[in-house]
This record gives sequence, structure tokens and C-alpha cells, in this order.
Amino acid sequence: MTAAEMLSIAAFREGRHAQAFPSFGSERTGAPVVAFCRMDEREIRLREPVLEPDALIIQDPTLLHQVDVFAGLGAAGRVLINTTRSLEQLGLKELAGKFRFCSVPATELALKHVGRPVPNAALLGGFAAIAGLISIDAVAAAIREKFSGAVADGNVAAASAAHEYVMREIAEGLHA
Amino acid sequence: MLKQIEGSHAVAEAVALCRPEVICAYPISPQTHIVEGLGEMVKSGALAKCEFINVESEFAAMSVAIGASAAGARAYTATASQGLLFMAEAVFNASGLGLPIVMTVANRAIGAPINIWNDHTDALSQRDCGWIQLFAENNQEALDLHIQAFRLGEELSLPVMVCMDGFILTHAYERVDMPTQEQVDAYLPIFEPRQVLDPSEPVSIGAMVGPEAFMEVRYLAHAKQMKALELIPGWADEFRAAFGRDSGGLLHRYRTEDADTVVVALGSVLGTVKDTVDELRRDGQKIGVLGVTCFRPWPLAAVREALAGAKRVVVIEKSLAVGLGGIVSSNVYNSYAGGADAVHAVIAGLGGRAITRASLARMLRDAVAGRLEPLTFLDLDQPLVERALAREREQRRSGPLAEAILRDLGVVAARPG
Amino acid sequence: MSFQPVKFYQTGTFTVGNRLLAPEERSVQANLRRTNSLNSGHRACQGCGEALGARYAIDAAMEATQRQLIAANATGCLEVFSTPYPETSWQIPWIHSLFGNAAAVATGIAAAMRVKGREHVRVIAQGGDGGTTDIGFGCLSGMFERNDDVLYICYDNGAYMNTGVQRSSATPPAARTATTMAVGAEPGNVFGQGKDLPAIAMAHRIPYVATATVAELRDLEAKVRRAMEFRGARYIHIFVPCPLGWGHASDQTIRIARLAKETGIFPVFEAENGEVVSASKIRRRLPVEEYLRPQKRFAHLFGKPPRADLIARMQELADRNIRRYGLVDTSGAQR
Amino acid sequence: MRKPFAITLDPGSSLANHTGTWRTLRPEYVDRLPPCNGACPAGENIQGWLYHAESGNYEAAWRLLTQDNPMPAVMGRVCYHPCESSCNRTRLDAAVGINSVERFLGDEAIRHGWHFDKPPASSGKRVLVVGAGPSGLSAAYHLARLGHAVEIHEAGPVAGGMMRFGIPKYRLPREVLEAEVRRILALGVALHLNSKVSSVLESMQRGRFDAAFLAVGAHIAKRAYIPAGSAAKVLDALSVLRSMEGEEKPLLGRRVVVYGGGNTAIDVARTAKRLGAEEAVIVYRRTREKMPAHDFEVEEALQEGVLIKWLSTIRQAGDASITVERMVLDEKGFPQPTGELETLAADSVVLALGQDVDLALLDGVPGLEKKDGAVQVGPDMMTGHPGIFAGGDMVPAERTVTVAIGHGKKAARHIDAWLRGTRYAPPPKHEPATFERLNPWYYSDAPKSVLPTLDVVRRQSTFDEVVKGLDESNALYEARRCLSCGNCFECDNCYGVCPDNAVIKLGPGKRFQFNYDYCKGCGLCVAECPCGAIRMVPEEI
Repeated sequence: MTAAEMLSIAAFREGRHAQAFPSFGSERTGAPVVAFCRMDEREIRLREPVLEPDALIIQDPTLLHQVDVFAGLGAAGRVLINTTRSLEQLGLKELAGKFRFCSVPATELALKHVGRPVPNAALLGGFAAIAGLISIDAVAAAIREKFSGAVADGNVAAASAAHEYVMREIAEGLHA
Repeated sequence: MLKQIEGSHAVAEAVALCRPEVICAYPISPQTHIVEGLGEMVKSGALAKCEFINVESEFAAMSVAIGASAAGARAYTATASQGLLFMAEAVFNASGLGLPIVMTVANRAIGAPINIWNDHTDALSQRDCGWIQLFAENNQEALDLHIQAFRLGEELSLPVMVCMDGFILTHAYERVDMPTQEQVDAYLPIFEPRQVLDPSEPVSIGAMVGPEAFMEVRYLAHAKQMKALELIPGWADEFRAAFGRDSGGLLHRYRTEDADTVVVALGSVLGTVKDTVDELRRDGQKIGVLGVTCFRPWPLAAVREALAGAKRVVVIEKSLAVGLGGIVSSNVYNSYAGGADAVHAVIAGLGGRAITRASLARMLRDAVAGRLEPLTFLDLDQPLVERALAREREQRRSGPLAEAILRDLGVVAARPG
Repeated sequence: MSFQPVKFYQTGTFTVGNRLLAPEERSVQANLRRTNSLNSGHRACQGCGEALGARYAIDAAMEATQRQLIAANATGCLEVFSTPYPETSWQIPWIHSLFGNAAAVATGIAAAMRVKGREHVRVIAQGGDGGTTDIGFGCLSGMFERNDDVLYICYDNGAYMNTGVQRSSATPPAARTATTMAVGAEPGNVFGQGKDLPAIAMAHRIPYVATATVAELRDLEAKVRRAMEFRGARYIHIFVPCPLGWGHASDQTIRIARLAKETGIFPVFEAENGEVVSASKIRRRLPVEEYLRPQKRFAHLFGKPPRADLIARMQELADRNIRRYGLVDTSGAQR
Repeated sequence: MRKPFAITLDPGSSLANHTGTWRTLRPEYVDRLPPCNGACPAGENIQGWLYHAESGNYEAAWRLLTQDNPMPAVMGRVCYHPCESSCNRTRLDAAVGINSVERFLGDEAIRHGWHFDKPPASSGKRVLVVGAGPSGLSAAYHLARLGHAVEIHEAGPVAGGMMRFGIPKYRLPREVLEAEVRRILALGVALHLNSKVSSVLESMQRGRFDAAFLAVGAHIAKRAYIPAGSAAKVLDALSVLRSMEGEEKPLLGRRVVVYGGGNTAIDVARTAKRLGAEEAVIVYRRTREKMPAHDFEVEEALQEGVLIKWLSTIRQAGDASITVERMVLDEKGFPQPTGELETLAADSVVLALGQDVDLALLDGVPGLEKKDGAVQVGPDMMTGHPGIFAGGDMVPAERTVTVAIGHGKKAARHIDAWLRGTRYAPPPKHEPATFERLNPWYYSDAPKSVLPTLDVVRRQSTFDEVVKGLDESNALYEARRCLSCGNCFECDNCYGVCPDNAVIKLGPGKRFQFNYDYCKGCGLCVAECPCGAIRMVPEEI
């Protein structure tokens, strides 16, 4: 959920309207969750869940085969996966042509910069890179709104690192 | 000041700006974040001159609020669902005693089966409790309505229930314009209780009233709510003047001017409905939307006037009067000159079932085409209920209905909507 | 020569007052300028113990707080007979909300006073045994646990008198009520485990808990005065006979209360922070029959055949109280 | 405050609801007759004066007391106090020490020299009182206070009668007696000593008296025939006691036998002890239970070493011994001779067999009736002869100082009425305040304070007063043990226990009033009134 929140804050900081909300469950820590974020230039009135996402951020690839996470994702939809492994390893080879995949070792980056396996900030940094909707600065600002002090710095660092990682990934054009 | 924050925290901040003096808190989803936010503000001192009391039940929460309000303090609490039902006795009592308590209801379904997700069954179950009931369309209106609620309640000496959709609004991050303390202070005067417990002027509040006067007491309660109908629009205008926003009032009209079909609804679903209506308008359908902000008192005249030109009315409601059908629609019937058969009740979104543009559009097209039943259940899994009913028919003792349905459904899906 | 330092043999320490007493030694009720907080014209039955107890307690509280007092009242006889529209008998700021929420309403009032910086205004919640030990129990316990600055007073007449004498969790064993009739092998109320509310209050470790009866006014007043010296949650449980529900003559109300104490059926004591600090000794110990016999609700114990077995069990309860609270003075000193 | 209709009400508005209409019985404050007052031969308002004593107002107490009895100091010593025997407090612990409080008040009065109020305007009537004994003095006192001119004619050399000649010093110090007599005379009563009235009519005529009260007492010792040797020393009790007042004390010897069973017999025996007798033996024909003497006196006598020979009569008296015969009581309780004889050593025999009245002064008074040696009087104390009244030991009644003083008061009231040509009608008596009417719970336990008594040794050798009085602290204590039976003492119980605030407190000394507008007639005030001063009466409907 935090990721969606921060994404909406980042968008807000860039003068957009944004709406973030969870798939309302009584979430327990670690349990699988889905959260949504809409961004628009105009006021967002729509309250239905995001059924046809333009982009998908997958925090935990181990869930890939439990729920059909790709449902509704439009053609050439962007997908950012938190992983160090390749699409083959993830068993997503056949989808490679269908969507535009990027991966980022968000958890590792988090461990490196924050000291804890909290991939959200890194994923947002990566998302800023693939979507081009929001700047890494907005992401940093959003992070600093949610966190403060060392935690904020760590998360910002992780986000920046992820951003660079994905930019390079795109530049190298290797769509795993 | 513009902010991108969670609905609950927006409401918490707005309530704090109203300088409440006693806040009673008892946890129940999805209201919890609101009182959590307020609790932190009181502890940190950000909200001074305020007593935050962790009570042992919703019944106690409302009771503490009653005591505080009767003693002249501005009192606030929040609840939802089962919690509202558990405090029901005190809810009626607060309005009976004419105590201007403000309460947020983060609308949620009522069990059994237990369900934490959103619908309006809780608030509508209390529609006759004598409180003013306001429904927020989005988080901006939710926080604005709280500021108006204190003004409204205290001027009329009536309690006010601000209803906002659980999770859909309470847990949604979106942009809100948070007013300044100065703005709120200017709009909301110091609480001057109409009656107060004070040793310097002792009175007995809450006498036993017998047949000789009870009817009159009830009549006066009704008259007071009717008075609210006259005053609310004015206060909304004042609010617009002070805050530059259209929040509150009795109704919100959207593209109803030339509409043959008017969709009536309460709360957050209005946003989705409006998007859907825009879509249908592009296809040339003459459809408008009537959002009911003030459900109690029921703005009969205003609704009648708003529906005057409509050929048909579709009421989308997130509650079900089991054995009758629509609750809001029953209120609409007698406010619509066109006759009951032109009013369609559409029960939707019970227990958090997502209300999608697609379903709404389909349903509205049916309505326009005259294919819509007087009572419809949006996105009902027809085959499933058929199977359940069939099972009912063959064996009388088939166990709890919910269980049976889940068996058919296979798993409890944590799927979106 | 035997000369005891007793003040007034003629009045002892037992009467309401006496012309010979110095003003500071007079009880509040003896005072010409007592508040009559519960004033004349109320609709209580003849000889109502609750009406008496309520005036005693509230007048004492008014005295102790220089009349800076607000009361919340649970539904019940006291509420109904004191405030039927268009008349109220209360001279103090008073509110009735519901049956089960008096303690919570009082909490709200106390919070309002605190937030307004008017903590010199003290708050009392009061109710019958039904509103206290049954339906209001949750709110009461919550108020105790938060240690809100409220004095809760329970007027215990051992049944739902307002609705026609139905059994409450404070109804004594073997007592006949409308819902525990005196028929069958175990006539009257069950010999249950009991619901000792003063003890439950003490278990909350609140600053002050006390019991009293309408038979000992000075003791009752002293306890209300003491209660008002504390801040936080306080509880006083007052034993108030009900001529109607108990089936005794209207002029026997005080005598019955006296017998309850003198037999040990109702222990009179004080506790601070969960510890018993004093117990009012039995002056002339009597067998429980003396207490039971004058009450029709126990008549079946003395019928044909008499139920000596049940009376013996009642005696055991009294003896247990006497043991537990040391109600019989062994030092032999007398008041 | 803009109060919402019906839900919020003004304080105390229920005063408009007059619950008095529920009542079927109504309480009423009453005064009931306390047993002490009922039992007092002098008709003292004991509860009344104790009420003042309780509050430490001793003078007010004394003034109320002396409205009935002018001699509390004497009474507080010699009265056999039937009030205490009838005291309701005996049912709780011990009777209130009424007698000792009375004595304390009497002594206080003497100590402070309190005086009686002077009589109002004189009536112009003259009353002759014959005899300066308790009865005569009492009558004189009351008559004087009623405004009549009173002359006492006393045959003896000093005033006091039996109080002086019949009661030993150790029971009634003479200065006390004289002080109280003086106070009566100070009212203007003329006392003529050594002036024996031989014919009452004559004296009345000579003195131009409008009425007379005869109270000459009974002074002629009864004699029984006892065969006695020439040397035998046989005296009578009265002359022995009387001679105690004179210069030379009677010579009774080392071994004294007293014959009789009354208080006089005890007095003589105790006197003999004090005069130095080694042995003082009382010979009495019946048992202790049957003995007319008051038991506490018998007890004191025994403590002092007086011996008592029960069930014995004296057959014969010799010069140094007497012969007694043992008796047995028959089924009727009468002593019957057994023939068993026994000899006792005795230097003297004192006969204490009672006294007769000297009725000589009444000879030739028309209409006047005598019977078994006494003057017959009506309930108004008047003899058969109009204007001549009589009382004390010379009329048929118990012969005690208290009864005599009572006679004096009663006679005085009737004489006064007679002089005014009316009849005195005593006010109707209140219903008795029985123990059952009380609620004793409210009285704390407080046993009677024990009076200090002289140690026995000193008693036997001297004539010092045996019983010492109370000091103020324990007099107050004793007074406050009074239960105030049947009379409100303002304990505020009714005011406090009324569930309907229907009792109005009128303030100290003013008692209470019922507010029948609100009284529901529950009766709690009656049940909880400690002293039974409220009653319930049916409402007339």
C-alpha cells in the first residue's frame, strides 16, 4: 500500500490529480495485497478498482502464479518486477512479447541502503524510470514526506539507485 | 492548503480544526484511522484543550459523548457497522435529548455474515434515529461536511452523522484542500449549548414523558429537522463563500437539466456514476445525476423539484431493506410525481462489491431501453443464487446460506471487488 | 468510678442529630439548611429506602463539594419517581440518559469539566442494582479501569423494582421475585456464586470503595465525604430496602437495613486502592432469621414445611461475611 | 437556557405534587408520661428537669424540679426513689441515677444560693399549717408561692419533723436540711417553734386563718408487751433517734438488740453501731423478703456489721439478756411460734415497732372522721371538716418523706382552689411511655455511674454522710443516660429519616412539625423515634 500512497504523493507533487487505494482487505503483515493508483490531469471521480492498468508493479514475484496479476493489463503495458532473476527463471517467457518488462533488485537495494527488505521506495524509483510520468525528484520528495531522517535518506538512495538501474536497463534495451 | 492524504486523516485534521473538546474512541474498521489520527494530535498537544477517551464499547462512546455534550463540551466520535448498531440505543437518546454531537460513520456492511467492506446498511439502519445524516461524495466533501456538521448541529441542537464510504473514501489517498484554522474559526462559532448541566443553574435533563406529552415531543423533533431543511442550503452557501467550494447542501445535481433519466445515489459511488453518465451522454443519452447529500432530513421538495422533468428515475443504493427492496428508493417514490413504476431500485455494492462503470453503463442502457426491473441487484451472480435456491427447495435444512454460497464459490477471494 | 468518654448516651452516635451536639458534630441531615437534593413531591412508594438513600448520599456530596455537583442517573425507580414530566424532584444538575450508561455519561461530564478547567465541579453517577450490576456493568467497569473522576453510587434493593420486582444479579439467594417464584424444590432465587460488586470494584484497584446502609446515616455520610476527598473512580454501594419488593411494612425500611448489617448479611466496610481499611462492627449480633422473617420475599422459608436447610445456607453466607471482614468486635469495646 | 419542551425541567418543581394525599395514617407528635414521673410520689416532672440537666443548665433543671418539690437536696438523700425502680432504662442496663442527680441539683442550689421566685400578688388569705415536717413545709411552700400568707406551728424546737428526728445524720446532714428549710421560710412563711396546737379550731379562730393544713406526723412509738425484769433497759426507737439530736447521747451499752423490721429499726441499729456498740442485733419475726425496710439499707447495715436474727420474737427481757422464740411462716406467710427458745446477751432492747399519730388536736372538730389511728381525707386531702386539710404520716398512706411532700403539694393546690371558691382539677395524665414504645437502638450503652461510698470502717465509727454525691461530670453523664421516654429530645431522627422531607425542623428547643402536604404516612418517623414521641393515627376520610 505504501508504494501506491507514495506514488500518488509523487504525482500530486507534480501537480497531477492522483488517487491511491488498497484492495480493501483486513491486511495482515506479509499477506498478499493489491493496491491501486490512478494519475490524471483532471479530477479523478472514478471509484472502481483499477481493472485495466497501464502499468503493473510486482513487489513479490512468488505470487505470480497464485493470482492472475496480468488480468486487464493492456497491450504493451509496462511491468516492473522486483527480482534479480530473468523472465525465463520466473516462467514468464511467453509473456515477453505481450508486455514491456523491466526488473529491478529492489529488495537488495533496500537492504543495501535502508538496511531492511523494504522494496517500495526502490520500486518507485524504478517506476519513475519506466513510466516517465513522474520524476525521480518527485519520488524522493514523496519518500521524504512519508519518512524522515536516516530512513528517508536510505529510501531516497535506494530509489535513486533503482532509477539509475532501470534507466541503464532501458538504455541497454535488454528486455530480459 | 492542498494535500495528498488519506481520507481518514483528512477528516481527522478537519475535526481537529473544529476544536472538539471531548473525543470518544473505540476501534472498528474502517473508521479506526480517524480516531487514531485525532488521538495522536491530542497526545502530541497539536490538538489542545481536548479530552481523548478510549472507551470500552461503542455504546460507551456515544454515552460519554452524551455526557460531555450535556455538560457543554463539543463532543465527537466515529464508528461503523456493528459499532453503530451496538450504540443504537444511545444514538436515539442523543437526538432525543437534543445534544449536538458529531459522529463520523465510515459506512460498512452489517453481519452476519461478518463483512468489513463498504455499503450503507449501517447508516440507513439508523435513518429514523433523529440525527441529521449527511453523505460525502469524496474526501474533500467528507472533511467539509464535518466542519458544517458542528455548525449545523449546534445551531439546531441536534446530533449530526457524517457518512463516508468505508475504505473507498476512508482509506483512499487523494487531493484535498485543507482549510486553515482561521477559516474554520470564522465559520464555526464557539459552542453555546442550548441546555447545559451546571451547578449555577441546575436543571433535570431527560425526564420521563408520558402519553400526555410524548407525541408533542416527537412532533417538535420532526419540526426541528424540517427546520434544518430550510437552513442547510443557506449554510452551504455561506460555506461556499468562506471556503470557495461547493460542499454539503441538500443535493448535488449533475447534468439533470434536460435529463429524461436521473440517477439518484448517495456517497462515493456518485463519482463513478458521473463518469458513466458522461460516457452515455457522449452516446446521446439524456441522463443526469442527483446526489443526495442530506438523507435525513429527507429533502422531499428539493428532490421532487430535481426530478420534475425526468421520465424515469434510477436509484442506486448500497443497502437493502430485506423483504422490501430499496430504502432510498422508497424515499424517492413519494418525492417523484412520475409515479412509483417509473422509479427503479438498483441494489449495488453490498459488502464491498465493486461498482464498475461497465456494469453501471449496461444497467443504465437497460433502463433507458425500458428493460430495467423495478428492483435489480447489480452484478448479482445469478447462477449461484439459483443453485442456492434450488438447494433450499430440495432440502429444507441446508445449513447457513453464507456457507453454502462460499462452497459454490470455492475460495474466499481476496480479489479486487 | 466507671465513666466512659461517650458523648451522648441519650443519642449516642446513632441518631441523626441532637440539640446538644456542637454544629460540627451534626450530620448533614440534621442541618436546617440541608439541600434536600431529592425534594418533596417525588413519587416513590411509602417508606422507600432508595429515596432516603439518595437524599442522604447526594446531600452529603453537595455538602462535601460546596454544592458543585452534577449527577447522571441510570434508568430505574429512582429516575422514574423523581422526574416524571412535568415535575422533577432534583435540586441539582441532573441527567438521565439510559439504563446501562450512567457511568459513561458521568465520564463524559467529568471530561467536559476537566477540559473546561472546572474540576471543582464533581460528578456522581447513580443507579439501582440492575443498572449497576447487570446492564450498566460494562460502562461501570470501563469507568473504573480508566479511573475517571466519578463517584458511582449503587442503591441496591436486590431486584428490578421499577419493572415489577424481577430478579437481578444482586438478588439474594432464596429470595422470591417475579422471575424467581417461591415454588418447587429450590424456591426463590438460586444459590449462585453471587456477584459481589464492591469486591469487583476493589479488584479494579480504584482509590475508594465503600458499602453503607440507610440504617447508619452518619456512617453513610462519612463515606460520601471520604469519597469526595479522592480524585478518580470511586464506588459506594448502599443497601436500600424496598417495602414493595421485599414485602415488609413501610415503616420497617430502616430496621430491615439495620438487621441486614447486624446479622452480617450485608457487610459494611471501606476499601482504599483495593485494600479493606475498615469494617463497621456488628453492635448486637443476630441470627439471619431476624432479618429474613419480616420479609415476605423470604416467607416460604418459614412456611409449611419450614426450610431450615435454606436458612442455614443463608446463615453460612452471613458467617462468611463476618469472618471475611471481621465484623464481630473481639476487643469487646462498644460504641 | 432555552430548555427543550418536557425533556428538561426546572429544579425542585415536584413541590407542586402534594403527595400527602396518598396518606391513610398520619403521624402526630405526642408527649407520653415517662414511668419515672408516673411513679414519683411528689409528682416531680423528672424527665423534664433531666432534659435541662442534660444540657448542663442546672439552674433551669432545679427550678423545674422545685415547682413540685422544694427540697431536692433532702429528697436526693432520703427518697427511696420509686422513679428509678420504674425507669425504662433498667431494661437496657441500669436505671438512670435520678436520685443522685436530684441531690446534685439540690446541692448546687445551696452552693450557689439560688432562691425561689417571690410569690405574685398576695391573695389576702391566711393558712395555718400545723407541723414543720416534710408535708407541712411542702404545703407551706406551695401555698406561699400561690400568694397565700402561711404560718407554720411546730410543737418541737426545730423544723424538719421526721427528717430531723427520724433520719440519722449519716443519711441526712442537718445543714442540708436547714438550708432548704431556710429557703422555704425566705418566701415569707412564718414558722412558730415550740407552739403546740392543742385545738385546731381554736388556733384557726385565734389566728383568723381561712384554712388549715394538718401535718403533725406520727410520733407516738407503738409498744408491745414484753415481760421485763426491773433492771431491763427497754427503750423506743424514736426517743433514741430523737435524743441523738440532743446534748447527751443515749446510753445503749455494748450489746444492743433492736426489735422490728422497718427502716427505723435499721436506722437505730446503725446508730447504735456508731455509738460504739460491739453488737447491734436486729430481731425480726419474719424473713428478709418480708422485711419492710428497703433492701439497700439492710445491705449497708449488714456491711457495717449489724446482725439480723430472722424469724424470731422477743419472749422476755432480762437485765443482761433476752429470750427469743424461733418462728416459722405458715402457708399464708404469717409467723407462727415454735416454742424453741434461745437466749441472747443484751445490754438494752430498742423497740422499733412503728408509730401512732397524736390526734388530740382534732378533738371536737365536727364532721372530721378518724379511723385506725389516722385522719380520713378525701382525694382533695380535705378532712370531713370544710377548710381543714391533712396529709403526711397522719393520714392513711405510705409513711415516707416523699409521700409527705407529695401530700403537701396536692393539699396546697386544693386549699388554694378552696380558698378561691373553686375546685382544683388535676390535668389529665398522658398515656404511659412504655418500654415497647421506645427504639432503644439509638441509645448507646452507658452503665449507671456508681456513687462513691465511704469505706465501711469510717462509717461504723462516725456519723459522716455515707453516700457521697456526684460531681458535675458524672452528674451530667447520669442525666444524659435518660432516655427521655415519651418526650421529644430533638435527636433529629424524624427530620432525617423521612423519605419525603415532610418534617419541618423548628430549631433548638422548638421541636418539629409535620408537613402534611408531602407526608405519605409511611410511619418511618414513628418506628425510628428513639423515645416514642410520635404516634400514627388513622386519617379521617
